[in-house]
Amino acid sequence: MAIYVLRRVLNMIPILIGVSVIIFFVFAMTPGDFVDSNQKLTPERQAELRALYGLDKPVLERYFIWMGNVLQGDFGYSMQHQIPVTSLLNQYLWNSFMIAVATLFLTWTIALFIGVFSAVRQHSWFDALVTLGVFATMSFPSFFLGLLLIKFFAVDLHWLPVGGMISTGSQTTGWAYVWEVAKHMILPVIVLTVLGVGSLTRYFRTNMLDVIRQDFVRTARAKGLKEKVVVYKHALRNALLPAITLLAFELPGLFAGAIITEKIFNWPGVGQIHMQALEIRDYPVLMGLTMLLSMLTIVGNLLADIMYGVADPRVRIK
Amino acid sequence: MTTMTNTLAEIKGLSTYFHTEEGIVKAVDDVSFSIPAGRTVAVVGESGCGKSVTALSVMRLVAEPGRIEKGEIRFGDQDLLRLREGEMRGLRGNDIAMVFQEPMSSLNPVLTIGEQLIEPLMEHRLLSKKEARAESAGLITRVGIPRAEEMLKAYPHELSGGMLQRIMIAIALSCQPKLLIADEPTTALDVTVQAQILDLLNGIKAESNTAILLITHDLGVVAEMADHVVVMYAGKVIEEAPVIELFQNPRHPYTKGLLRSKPVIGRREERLYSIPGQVPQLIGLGEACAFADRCESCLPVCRERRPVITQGENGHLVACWLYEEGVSRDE
Amino acid sequence: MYKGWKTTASLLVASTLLLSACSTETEETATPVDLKNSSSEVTLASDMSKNPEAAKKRNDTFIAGMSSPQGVFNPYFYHNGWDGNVTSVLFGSLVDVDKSGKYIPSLAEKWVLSDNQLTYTFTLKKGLKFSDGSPLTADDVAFTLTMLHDKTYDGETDVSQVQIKGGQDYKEGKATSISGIEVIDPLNIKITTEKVNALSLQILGGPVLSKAYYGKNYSPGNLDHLRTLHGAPVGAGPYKLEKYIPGQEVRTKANEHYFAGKPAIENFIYKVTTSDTNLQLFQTGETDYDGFTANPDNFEQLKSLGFANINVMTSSAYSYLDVNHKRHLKDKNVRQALMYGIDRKQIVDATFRGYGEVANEPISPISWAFTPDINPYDFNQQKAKELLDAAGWKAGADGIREKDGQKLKLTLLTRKGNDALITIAKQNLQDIGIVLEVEVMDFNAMLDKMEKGDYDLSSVSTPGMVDPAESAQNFLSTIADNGYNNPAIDQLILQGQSTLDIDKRKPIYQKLFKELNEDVPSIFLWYRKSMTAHNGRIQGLEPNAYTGIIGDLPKLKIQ
Amino acid sequence: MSANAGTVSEKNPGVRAKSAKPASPWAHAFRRLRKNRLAVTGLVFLILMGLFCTVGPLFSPYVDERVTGANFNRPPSAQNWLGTDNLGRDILTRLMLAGRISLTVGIASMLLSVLIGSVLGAVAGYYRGIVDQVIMRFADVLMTIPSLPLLIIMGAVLSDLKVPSDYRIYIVMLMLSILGWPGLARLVRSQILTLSQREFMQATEVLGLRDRRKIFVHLLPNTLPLLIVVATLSVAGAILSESVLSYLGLGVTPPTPSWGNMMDSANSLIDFQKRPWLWMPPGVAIFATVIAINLLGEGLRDALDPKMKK
Repeated sequence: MAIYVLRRVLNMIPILIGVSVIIFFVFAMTPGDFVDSNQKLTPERQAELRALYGLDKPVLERYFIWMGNVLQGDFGYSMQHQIPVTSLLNQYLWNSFMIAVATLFLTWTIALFIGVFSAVRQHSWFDALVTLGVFATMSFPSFFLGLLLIKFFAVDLHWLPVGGMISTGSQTTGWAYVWEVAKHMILPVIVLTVLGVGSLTRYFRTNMLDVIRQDFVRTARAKGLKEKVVVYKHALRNALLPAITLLAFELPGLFAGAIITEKIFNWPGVGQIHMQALEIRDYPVLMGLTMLLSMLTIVGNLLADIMYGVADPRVRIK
Repeated sequence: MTTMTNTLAEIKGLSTYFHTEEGIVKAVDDVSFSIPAGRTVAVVGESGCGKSVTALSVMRLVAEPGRIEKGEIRFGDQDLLRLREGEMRGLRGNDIAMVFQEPMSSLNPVLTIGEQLIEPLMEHRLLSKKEARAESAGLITRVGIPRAEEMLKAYPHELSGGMLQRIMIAIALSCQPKLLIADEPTTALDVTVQAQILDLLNGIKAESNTAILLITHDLGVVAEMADHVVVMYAGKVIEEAPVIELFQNPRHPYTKGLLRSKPVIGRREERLYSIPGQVPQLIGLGEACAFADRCESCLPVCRERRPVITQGENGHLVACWLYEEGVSRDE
Repeated sequence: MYKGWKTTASLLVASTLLLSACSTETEETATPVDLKNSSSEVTLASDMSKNPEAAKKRNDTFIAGMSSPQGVFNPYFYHNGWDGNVTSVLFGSLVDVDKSGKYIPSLAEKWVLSDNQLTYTFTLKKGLKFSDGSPLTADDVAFTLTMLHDKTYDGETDVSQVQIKGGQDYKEGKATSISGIEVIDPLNIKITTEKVNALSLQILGGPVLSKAYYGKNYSPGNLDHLRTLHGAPVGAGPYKLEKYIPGQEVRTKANEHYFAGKPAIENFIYKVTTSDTNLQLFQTGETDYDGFTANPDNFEQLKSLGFANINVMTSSAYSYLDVNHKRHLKDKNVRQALMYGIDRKQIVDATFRGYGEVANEPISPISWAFTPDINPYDFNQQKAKELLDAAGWKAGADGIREKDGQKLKLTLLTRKGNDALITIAKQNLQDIGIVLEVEVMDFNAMLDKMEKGDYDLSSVSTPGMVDPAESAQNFLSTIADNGYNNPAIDQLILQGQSTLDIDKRKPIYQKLFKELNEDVPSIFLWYRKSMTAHNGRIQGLEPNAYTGIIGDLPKLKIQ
Repeated sequence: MSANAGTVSEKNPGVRAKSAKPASPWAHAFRRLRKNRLAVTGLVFLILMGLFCTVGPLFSPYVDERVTGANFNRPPSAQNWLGTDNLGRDILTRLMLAGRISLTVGIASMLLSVLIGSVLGAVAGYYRGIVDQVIMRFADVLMTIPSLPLLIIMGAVLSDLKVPSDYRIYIVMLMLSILGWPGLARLVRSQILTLSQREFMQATEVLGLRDRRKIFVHLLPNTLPLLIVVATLSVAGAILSESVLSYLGLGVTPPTPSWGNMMDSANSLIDFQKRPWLWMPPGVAIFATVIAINLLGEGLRDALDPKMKK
């Protein structure tokens, strides 16, 4: 087991290098650069700025410069924010993370219960309603959902804030601060949960349906176990196995930010930074963030494989 | 049934139908027989004849779209079909236990043998986890598996089919059931292992006076195990008799066919006999005897009306026009 | 594919973001807005009793909405216009612009221009102080201008346009100071330039950085220390930075050292808002001021609030189709044919529903240089056809015009959200025998394609512009990279830049714009309106296309 | 005594061969599918939707209508059954025209990505070892490449190649499917890993079946429930993401409509509240299509699923 993990971790190094090469070249090939985005500049000044930013060098040379710096722990300076990429990401990453964790928890819990429940009662009204609901959330623009919630809870009822992470000009600290942030989180988390819960519910339902028809579930019933134990201990554990793979996909998602929701709710997350950086071709930020997400993807996949081995005795890694 | 005084369970007029898109499948149609305490009753028939569904009906574990339509299953002084689900659950695994056909898939792959073994002990006998573990080690030894402690920690995929079936039996025995239902317990196993499992079941019956409802298509198994035999065809009981009576004196043409298709050591035949035709579709069975199309001694009446099961001598019951008085045998 | 689906979904999200960021929605029930000669139209609050509690309670704080500050609070280093807004609150300039786009003294008491228009002498007001209490002197101005010449300076201010004497030598390391910058005494500074340029005053009279603060440890070629101070600005503006919360708000406090006296409102906060919900934030009283997409829906909504003062004004920018003069469109007749042949009025009405008007010259009607005396190019397809015929493009068998065996096919580059333009222009041009191929793309990709010259038309807008020279110089053959080259126009542009006297410049620009209107170097499209609203309890605020709210900020009061 | 002898059931080949018609599994599946009312409803709906989009516009008086910007945002009326959009165009007509693109794009890209993902996932999960390593590490790399810049580049390349704008969407969807397989492949792989431990696979081992048969006949059909979920969800995803692509110059360009960009053009709370006819028709079309595909998919699963045969 330890050797397996070690081998996989070592495997990650060439993959990361490969990924960094591909990503760097992808960004380098993207038409337009940072200097282009300012229309006011004269061509001479543009050339001067390209030289200052090193954008005039050949791509290969730029890559090695970048790689060299990364190896020394330097991910470069954000061109538009004028601060190191790491501190920029640090400012925004955790805000997205907070929302993502809350959403992840809610999505999985709700999807699990609804999915299992509608599988256990396949063909019931509840099941049909859930199915319709799932597809409705998929066809309903999330953008409207956010606006509707704001209109209802913030504008009409005044229960929750319209957006942001704290009340403007607020000076709260300690628990009052936590409470304030929590209040601001509610609506975006609801939107993201509604968006995510549909497909996941569908997924759990399918897995559960598959498992519940299997012989060992009948055995469990024949033992006279309570239905709860049959469903949640015997069936669910098996139905959850394939979900491990899904969970691993969530890891990069935790840090990637949700662009539209962050925008509607003025949430200071990393999604918007990412989008801006792409629009304006702020390469150091793009590279830094993308590499972070790549690494998380690879780690997530590794974790999935390991967790899968732990959870399913049949494919346990020897 | 004359010799049976102490009836443990009695099935009366049991009908279990499957409501499918194609129509209603009468998998079990008006089936009645009884199980004496401490004896083995075998239900035989081709696959699809309704014998497994009968067993599941007794457990009340018929899965959708199947439904028990009518009838009565008396167990002791209660009718199982009238119990509330909670009460029924209290009987399952406790007074009535069941062993299934596929040991490989009948155990939960992600739980250890130990976890699966202690569950009924804790549920029905209200043992603590520790007590249950100790008890289950004993059970494992009892079903003839050495190194019980190690076994408790093993996962199902690490064990062979025969071992798993022993574990299944151990689970079934854990609460000393009065009735053990064994649904084709040896079909999926190697020949040598089959014999061991049958021996084990026989031993249990002898030791603890447990009645066994044995579901099988294998007449060899029947001969070895059963005290009493119920033959089912197309959802109905067509013949019922004590085992020796049945083997010596089969009456229904179907039973006769079954016995003819069984090879006998020492007799050489060009090819094994097989009953012509196949099991009829269970949807939209008409008024005719379901076996009429395959029957070598089919009468005109067989295609018009269905025979009723009637009591004969030596505790022998049969549902066939051939044994009805006043039926014209002319073609 | 689960993941695949998710990524495409977030892609979707991205587009909606961008779409609404640059959307040009169109609405019904056009409100009667007088399009002619109305630089700003004000609708006053009708019922202040509807003012939400949240706003009423806030008696010493003014909250304005803005899109996305990025924390670079240095007027010479920011890359984002919103940071620019913040710095103009924090930093004082020698020269400001008034509501008609003319220069007025601010930190400077006055400036004197030599007769040859090359030397500027600025006299500072007495007793100026930075927000940290340190004095502001001519040395600080000199430092600011010197810093802009540093060879590692990578901001967006292009000081080389001014051509300060000795500036290039300093940049190249041939001199340790700039000979053209001469500090006479703490209140007076003289700057000598080598070329007359009407735009110079904007740069020379810009925001002043403190030499003591920003110039510490400065040596030529080393701006490292200065770069660390973007988050902790010191300026001489009406407010000073209290706290910047990334992605959320920029808090400022009244600057007691401000030359015109400490502003009456103690706190001024820029809050991050988006066009999706800024109306809701304003409605609940969480903001006091914001800009909104100008359309009848938003106007009605704001009006119904009762407590909003609404300002609708024509922007100082204009939109146009950039023309590639190296292909089919090098022929003036064809360009004029496009002006006549595309129903621009219909496009503008469909896009803005009353909140935009057709442009026929490259300057906003609110500018002093605007001339109404030009050809309006009213929609006339007959005229367009005649012009095309005259240019030698004759209709072929399939109805598409051809010349020398080439079909008249034009490629239009555009960003998403220009449906009316694309749809109507395409069918108009088809009617006169021109095929319009439309390509929708991401902005930077579009600029890249324009740089390579692989296009015929490209839909763009100018940024907001103060001086007509900013607009005019885009048509200068040495600057325009679309191949436009007209010596007569070049001469007029240079002439307009070479004097600073508005009375002299006005006829020059009017002539220039008339010529440009005739020559059609680009297909002029429209001027759009912008709409802002502020809570009626804020007194004294008259937002303006040139100065926004910043001009009024120091003298605002809360009722 | 030999327990193998004396059986009555299917183990005696003589019984079977005489009577059972050798129906192919596909014919059998089709028969079952036909009997599933919901699945047939789904199929019929999809066919009707296809007809609606292809034939429908022939009956519309608005197909060649000139856009003037007048009569915009009108609610449904006798002239415009579903109202008009922000440029005064008939929404019903646009809905039909849009369906041509959205349906093609949605279903085609779903089929392709499911095909690639499931085959590669199954191969990786079945062979394990080196094959698995190569496929999955390749998938890891693919999954980490950000799609937006890639799409922008693709847009530039297609633009340089002078591919007509309206065809780009198909090429791009193809590329997206080709790039989108890793997620699905991982899911299928993990299912295959579990499945290959189940008893029926051990049976195939004994029978000495060829690998190809084992993978495609025995393993993949068992992942069908999962594939159907993913497939239906991805149809919706593809239809919606088309509108995103047009932002990057990769989707259809206006004035050509698609369901995605029709929904996209209603983008404020006021549109949402006051003008439901702008976004409801495409929303409902997507919703109904996804449901129909799902019903059909579940029907297919039941028809093909070996476990359901009793």
